[in-house]
Amino acid sequence: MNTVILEQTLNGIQFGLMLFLLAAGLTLVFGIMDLVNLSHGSLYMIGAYLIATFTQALDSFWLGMLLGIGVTACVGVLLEMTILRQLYKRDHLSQVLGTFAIILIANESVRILWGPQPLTFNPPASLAGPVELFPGFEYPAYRLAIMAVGALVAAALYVLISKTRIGMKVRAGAADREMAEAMGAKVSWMFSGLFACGAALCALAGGMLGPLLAVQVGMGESILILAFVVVVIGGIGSVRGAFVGSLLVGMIDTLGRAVIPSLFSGFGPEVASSVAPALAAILIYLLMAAILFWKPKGLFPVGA
Amino acid sequence: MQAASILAATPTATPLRSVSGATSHSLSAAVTLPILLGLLLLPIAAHFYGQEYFLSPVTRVLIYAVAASSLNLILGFGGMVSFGHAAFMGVGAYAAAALMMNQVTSLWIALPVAMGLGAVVSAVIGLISLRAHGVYFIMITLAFAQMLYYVAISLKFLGGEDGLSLSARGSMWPVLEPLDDTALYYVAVLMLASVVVFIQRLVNANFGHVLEAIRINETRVASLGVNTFRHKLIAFMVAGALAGVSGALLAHQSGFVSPSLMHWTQSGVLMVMVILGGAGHLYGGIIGAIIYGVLEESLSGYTEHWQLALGVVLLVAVLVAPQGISRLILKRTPK
Amino acid sequence: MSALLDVAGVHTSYGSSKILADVGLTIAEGQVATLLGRNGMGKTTTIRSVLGLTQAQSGSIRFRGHAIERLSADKIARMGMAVVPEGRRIFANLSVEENLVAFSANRNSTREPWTLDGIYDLFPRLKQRRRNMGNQLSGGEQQMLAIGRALMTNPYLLILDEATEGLAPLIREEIWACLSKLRAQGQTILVVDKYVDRLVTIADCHTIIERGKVVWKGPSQALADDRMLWERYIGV
Amino acid sequence: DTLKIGFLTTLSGPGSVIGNEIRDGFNLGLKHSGGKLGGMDVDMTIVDDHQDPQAARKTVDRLIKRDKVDLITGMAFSNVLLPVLPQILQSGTIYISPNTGPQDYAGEKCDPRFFAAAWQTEDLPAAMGKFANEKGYKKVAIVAPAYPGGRESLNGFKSLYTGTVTDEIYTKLDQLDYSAELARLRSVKPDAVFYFLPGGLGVNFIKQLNAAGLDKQMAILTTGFSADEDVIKSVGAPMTGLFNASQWASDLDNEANKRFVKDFNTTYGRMPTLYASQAYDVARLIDSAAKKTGGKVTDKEAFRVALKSADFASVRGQFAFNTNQFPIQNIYMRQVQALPDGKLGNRLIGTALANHKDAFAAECKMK
Amino acid sequence: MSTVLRIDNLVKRFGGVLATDKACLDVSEGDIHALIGPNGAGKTTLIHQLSGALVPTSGHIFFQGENVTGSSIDKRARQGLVRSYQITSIFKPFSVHQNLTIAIQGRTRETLGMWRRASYVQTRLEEAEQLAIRVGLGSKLGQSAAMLSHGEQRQLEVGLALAMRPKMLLLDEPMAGMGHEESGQLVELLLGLKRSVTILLVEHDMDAVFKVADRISTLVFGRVIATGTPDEIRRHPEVRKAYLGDEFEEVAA
Ligand SMILES: Nc1ncnc2c1ncn2[C@@H]1O[C@H](COP(=O)(O)OP(=O)(O)OP(=O)(O)O)[C@@H](O)[C@H]1O
Ligand SMILES: Nc1ncnc2c1ncn2[C@@H]1O[C@H](COP(=O)(O)OP(=O)(O)OP(=O)(O)O)[C@@H](O)[C@H]1O
Ligand SMILES: CC(C)C[C@H](N)C(=O)O
Ligand SMILES: [Mg+2]
Ligand SMILES: [Mg+2]
Repeated sequence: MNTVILEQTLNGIQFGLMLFLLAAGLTLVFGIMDLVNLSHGSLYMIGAYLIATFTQALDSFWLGMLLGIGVTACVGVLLEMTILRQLYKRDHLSQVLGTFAIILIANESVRILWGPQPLTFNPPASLAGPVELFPGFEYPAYRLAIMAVGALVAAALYVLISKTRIGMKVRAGAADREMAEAMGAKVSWMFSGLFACGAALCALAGGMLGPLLAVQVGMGESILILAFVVVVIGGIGSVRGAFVGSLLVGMIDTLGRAVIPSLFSGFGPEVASSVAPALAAILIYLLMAAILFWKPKGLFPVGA
Repeated sequence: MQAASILAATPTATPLRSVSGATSHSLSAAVTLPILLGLLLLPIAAHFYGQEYFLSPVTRVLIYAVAASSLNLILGFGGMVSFGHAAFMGVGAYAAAALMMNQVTSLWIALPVAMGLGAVVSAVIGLISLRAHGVYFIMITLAFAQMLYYVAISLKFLGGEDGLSLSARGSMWPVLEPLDDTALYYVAVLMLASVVVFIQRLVNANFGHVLEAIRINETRVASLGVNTFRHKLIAFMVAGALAGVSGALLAHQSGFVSPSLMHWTQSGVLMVMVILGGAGHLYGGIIGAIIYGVLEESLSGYTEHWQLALGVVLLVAVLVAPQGISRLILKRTPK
Repeated sequence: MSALLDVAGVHTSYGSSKILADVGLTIAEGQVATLLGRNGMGKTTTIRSVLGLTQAQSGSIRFRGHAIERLSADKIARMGMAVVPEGRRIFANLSVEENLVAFSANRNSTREPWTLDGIYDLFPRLKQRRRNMGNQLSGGEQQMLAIGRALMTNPYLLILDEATEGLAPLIREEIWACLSKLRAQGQTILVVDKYVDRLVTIADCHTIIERGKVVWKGPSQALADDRMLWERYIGV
Repeated sequence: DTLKIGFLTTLSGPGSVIGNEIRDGFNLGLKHSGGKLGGMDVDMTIVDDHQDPQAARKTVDRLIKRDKVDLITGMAFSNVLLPVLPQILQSGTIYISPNTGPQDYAGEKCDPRFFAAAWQTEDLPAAMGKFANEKGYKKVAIVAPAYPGGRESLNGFKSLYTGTVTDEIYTKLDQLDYSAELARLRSVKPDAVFYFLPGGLGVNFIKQLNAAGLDKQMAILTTGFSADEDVIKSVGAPMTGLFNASQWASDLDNEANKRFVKDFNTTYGRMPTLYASQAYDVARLIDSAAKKTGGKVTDKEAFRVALKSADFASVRGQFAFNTNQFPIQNIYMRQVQALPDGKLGNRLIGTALANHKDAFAAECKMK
Repeated sequence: MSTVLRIDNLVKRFGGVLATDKACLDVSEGDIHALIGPNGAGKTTLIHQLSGALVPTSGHIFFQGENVTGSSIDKRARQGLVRSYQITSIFKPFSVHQNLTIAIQGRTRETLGMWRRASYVQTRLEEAEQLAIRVGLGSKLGQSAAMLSHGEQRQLEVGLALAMRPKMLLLDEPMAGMGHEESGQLVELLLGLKRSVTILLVEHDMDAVFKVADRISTLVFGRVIATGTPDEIRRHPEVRKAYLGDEFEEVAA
């Protein structure tokens, strides 16, 4: 029984860390450029498609990953320079409309380029099987790799944003763009760079999750909402908050799916089959509502 | 008053605008009447050309126009960006379906019930979420809408995830048999017209002015002695009630309700309609719903990849008409 | 002494409303200059034009011998101009110390640049609050921070737009003393403030604007002697 | 004369593999009928239903009212079919299901205008239940998505399985990560796991099950839906040895099937799946019925009777409609093996249920 | 003279910072009571608590004898306790006229009507115009507030508070950013309100404070260290040390 809890905890952490990769970019772009970027999920999708394609073409997962991340970052910068830049000074509503439009365009373009059917690709053979963590307990090696990558990125990002002068300038640009420029910050470059980072993180998440889930049109939207939930729980603009929020959401989601059905098993599988998954899904939103009720600006509120 | 001396010198470079009490949103007859007339005559033209099919999508657009207008009331005028408006539509739709299941077929019952339920549910959600602001409000409303969505999924007796088919269309006195497409169309037209008139009166009245002031600076309104929470809650309930009605009508129009009516993407589409049309413009919701609906219906007829075209159109719209299409067409300068 | 800043014939408007008409202003290196006038006359607009925050329609602005009227604000700032803006505009999501450090630089290549310690000596209050976020400061503390933030870039030209607004008399006096000290060190400064009686003792030269036009220019002595000017243009 | 067909199927998302097979199979059937059906030109509108009932209802409304189609076919999933079927049947349009065969319409709600040409949803899972008995699995855990097709499939398995069902797990229909469910399986320790997860869902499930090392701890049971060529292609070697029930197999020995498999391979460059075979049969069925009525489908009743006689050479060999217009057919057992050409594929190993009739026909009042 | 506002042992803590530290203060009816103190002494924090924007950690606030410590901003405003903001808080997209009519609507509680046109209420429009003239914005009636200069916005800020016809006004640095002339006008305005409105004035402009104040309290580190007449305060050694400075006499003279 203990190993179930351990396994589910690991699953929760793994899901949470992947969510973090998406939420980190989202929270930075949101908190710092004050851009509500619904198309963040599209970059995740594009990254996944590119990495799947490169992996198949080059027959190497890691090469494909590297190339895919690079290209996605470029796509991100291109998007930022051509369209999103126009939206920074607009209100959140225009941003919602504009980036919603980008979702539609990205989805259809991918559908045209790659077809409507999902792509599948496999993790590197070395990570395909299970590893024995301790006698009698096996866990998928690939999921462990995902955790390692997520944790590493989290640490690097934290240092970059909160400990370096670049990080400070970026945050200053977020608080008051004009003032930051008057202090000598080249805000537009900083923002492009930041956006490239966000896009790269998206691609990384897409590439890591691709072999596990599926690379398909619309994959961005379903996870986007969760990423937004994470961002808000953590406090908009806070990388630390995104980290904690991701783990919370990942954990609640996984444990909810694991525990709730057994609570309902007494009512028979019919009831359990309809009520339990729904209730498990509600948990996350309940969590968010509760957190916002007690801490209206999220767990780690940033600035004004 | 001894202190009444006006500043000796003030730059008068800025042109003076006409002095009115507060912002005015007028219902211009030159725009409304032709549209209303056109809408009333449309079924006749459709029958004449044998294109009755089009009444269905047009009815749908009108119903969405009601929902979008109700969202525009709180989002555009009140600054409450609700990302869960589809939930109220869903509540109305389920109310209509549940009544139908119990052989209550009259829309005279279904619509008020949906309206009441919409108001009650929005009151509950509003009581909790209206304390939050900005993005946090957006997310809390989303959270509640998602909860309702999953509740709908888990309610076996309402069809659960699989949804519920309505056995037939409702009737509406004086029409005693199930409404056909044309009759339902007229119900929708009537509904939209009354909602527009109601909203127009509301936003030009005292309540509307206070609502707009709350959007701009809520604390300041509170320090002027106004209980801002109560005003926001009232607006939120009004919008929820109207959305409920539109949901009930949609249920009868499509004959099927399912949780996907309440999915967050539906709320997103309603928001997109409002922003596209022009948040805070009297016609914003309607014009947005029409443009979105017409684009969707017409483009999907031409190409499988209609979403690409739709995306491009929306993007261009946001770039050239930052205040929404209605302000572009109707040339009303924003405040 | 050469002119550090030379503004000539500047016209600026916000949208369709013309605010500045033919504004001219020259500050020599090492001078302390002021810009005076009633509320709404265009002082801030002049400063914004110089800083590149609002584009001037026409006219020339030269800084350290370069034409800067078409340059972006960040470029101009890096050339060595720093502002204490009206309304303070502290970065709310940075701590006091981060506000000071984020943009610190030695833009005028002085041998004794301002450092964190220097600023803390000047405003001990800030040292007590160094870990607070920008938005957790009182109005006056924010004002001190804004001045410190500008000094930390070691600019050629320091611009103060109502930098004593909201400061307690004691602190205000310290600011005046600080300005005198800076002047003694050869710092070039442009000040907008309403305490004209203090400014005449600190500054070298003054420019008065009225409805976007320069109506008077002259040295401190001339201004001090002509109380009529005060009444007419500054409302004292 | 032209025959207007509304072809609505799932072409995007995790279920799109199925819709794709159905479309390709149907098109091949159409080609084999000479590009015409019953001698009539075919005007076919293919629309993606996105596996979304709301969207499907709008499309059907358009197909019926604007395009005035003669018949509709194509849908892969019961959760799409069930909400739109009343709309179709009320308008008097015929619907021929190339895939799902929900219980409601096999029994009480059976309708003269509704034909299930593939199977009743319980059929194949029931065969696996019987197989589990034969293998002697005492404890089985069963998994399916929470939707009509999923629930019926598990009912089907339970209907013939006599051991203990240790755990009945329902997942979300759009779920792709099964880590939580796998952890549950690991703790329950059944002898075998039976799963019904159509399309991409099944691919992910078995991949993740293997990655977690569970394949060494329990036997795996599934139907042809999750062990056909599409799945084998994406999962590969770990599928080897898997038993699965299907009403069709690529190596079924009959003329129609040989031609179908060969031409499908040359046309699309891949082996067909059972979905493709079903849709192929639908095209051939329509062709045969329309021929019978002399190239006229305007007489709906005559056309219906002709359809019901099912006078065509099914790739499944024997095929007939029961009174409820659901199939009477053999259900076979297949196993994934290395084929003579070295590739992995399904091989026919026996008959699980001969001349099988679904369990609900008795409730149908049609004669 | 009766006490309108009584502050009793008020404490406000922000994490480790004691912004208000057992502050006690009585304000008498009709007085202009000035509150001075060094930057960061806790003046704004005190005003926030008086107006209801911040909840005190402990202590009580009595307005006209009633304990209002826990009541909301709007409730206090309706009772006549009205504030202006240190950081300008106006309705920027609205015109000056619209700003003032909204304020009047708040006072007259005409906020729930959903049918009758608000702009048909002639008396309200006229009152707003009078108010604009009173605060020196008569010529800017139709201009949107966003386009006013800093100083003009401060004038409007005061106008909004006056529109409430308050019994007691809390003014947080109303003169900050105003030029001499505008400050002068505001001083006149405040003197004109004397006796009819009680005023608690936070201000660093000592010329103005000494001109208008009946009583002055000095706040240092969240505590009231001295209360007295302007003359008493001017000579108070601790106040001079903490706030006014030695040079002040010559400046004020
Ligand atoms: N963003 C703007 N749009 C339009 N007009 C503006 C804007 N900002 C300022 N103005 C107008 O420009 C004029 C000059 O403003 P400016 O801020 O330069 O004055 P100032 O001399 O700095 O006054 P103050 O002493 O009040 O700060 C004012 O009349 C003001 O109304
Ligand atoms: N949200 C907060 N969190 C932490 N400390 C705060 C917060 N708000 C204010 N403070 C601190 O409380 C003290 C009192 O601040 P307050 O704004 O009341 O001062 P003040 O007397 O109005 O000063 P000034 O004259 O400069 O406006 C200051 O030291 C400030 O740093
Ligand atoms: C096999 C699946 C694709 C279809 C499933 N039997 C259903 O009813 O939805
Ligand atoms: Mg200014
Ligand atoms: Mg203060």
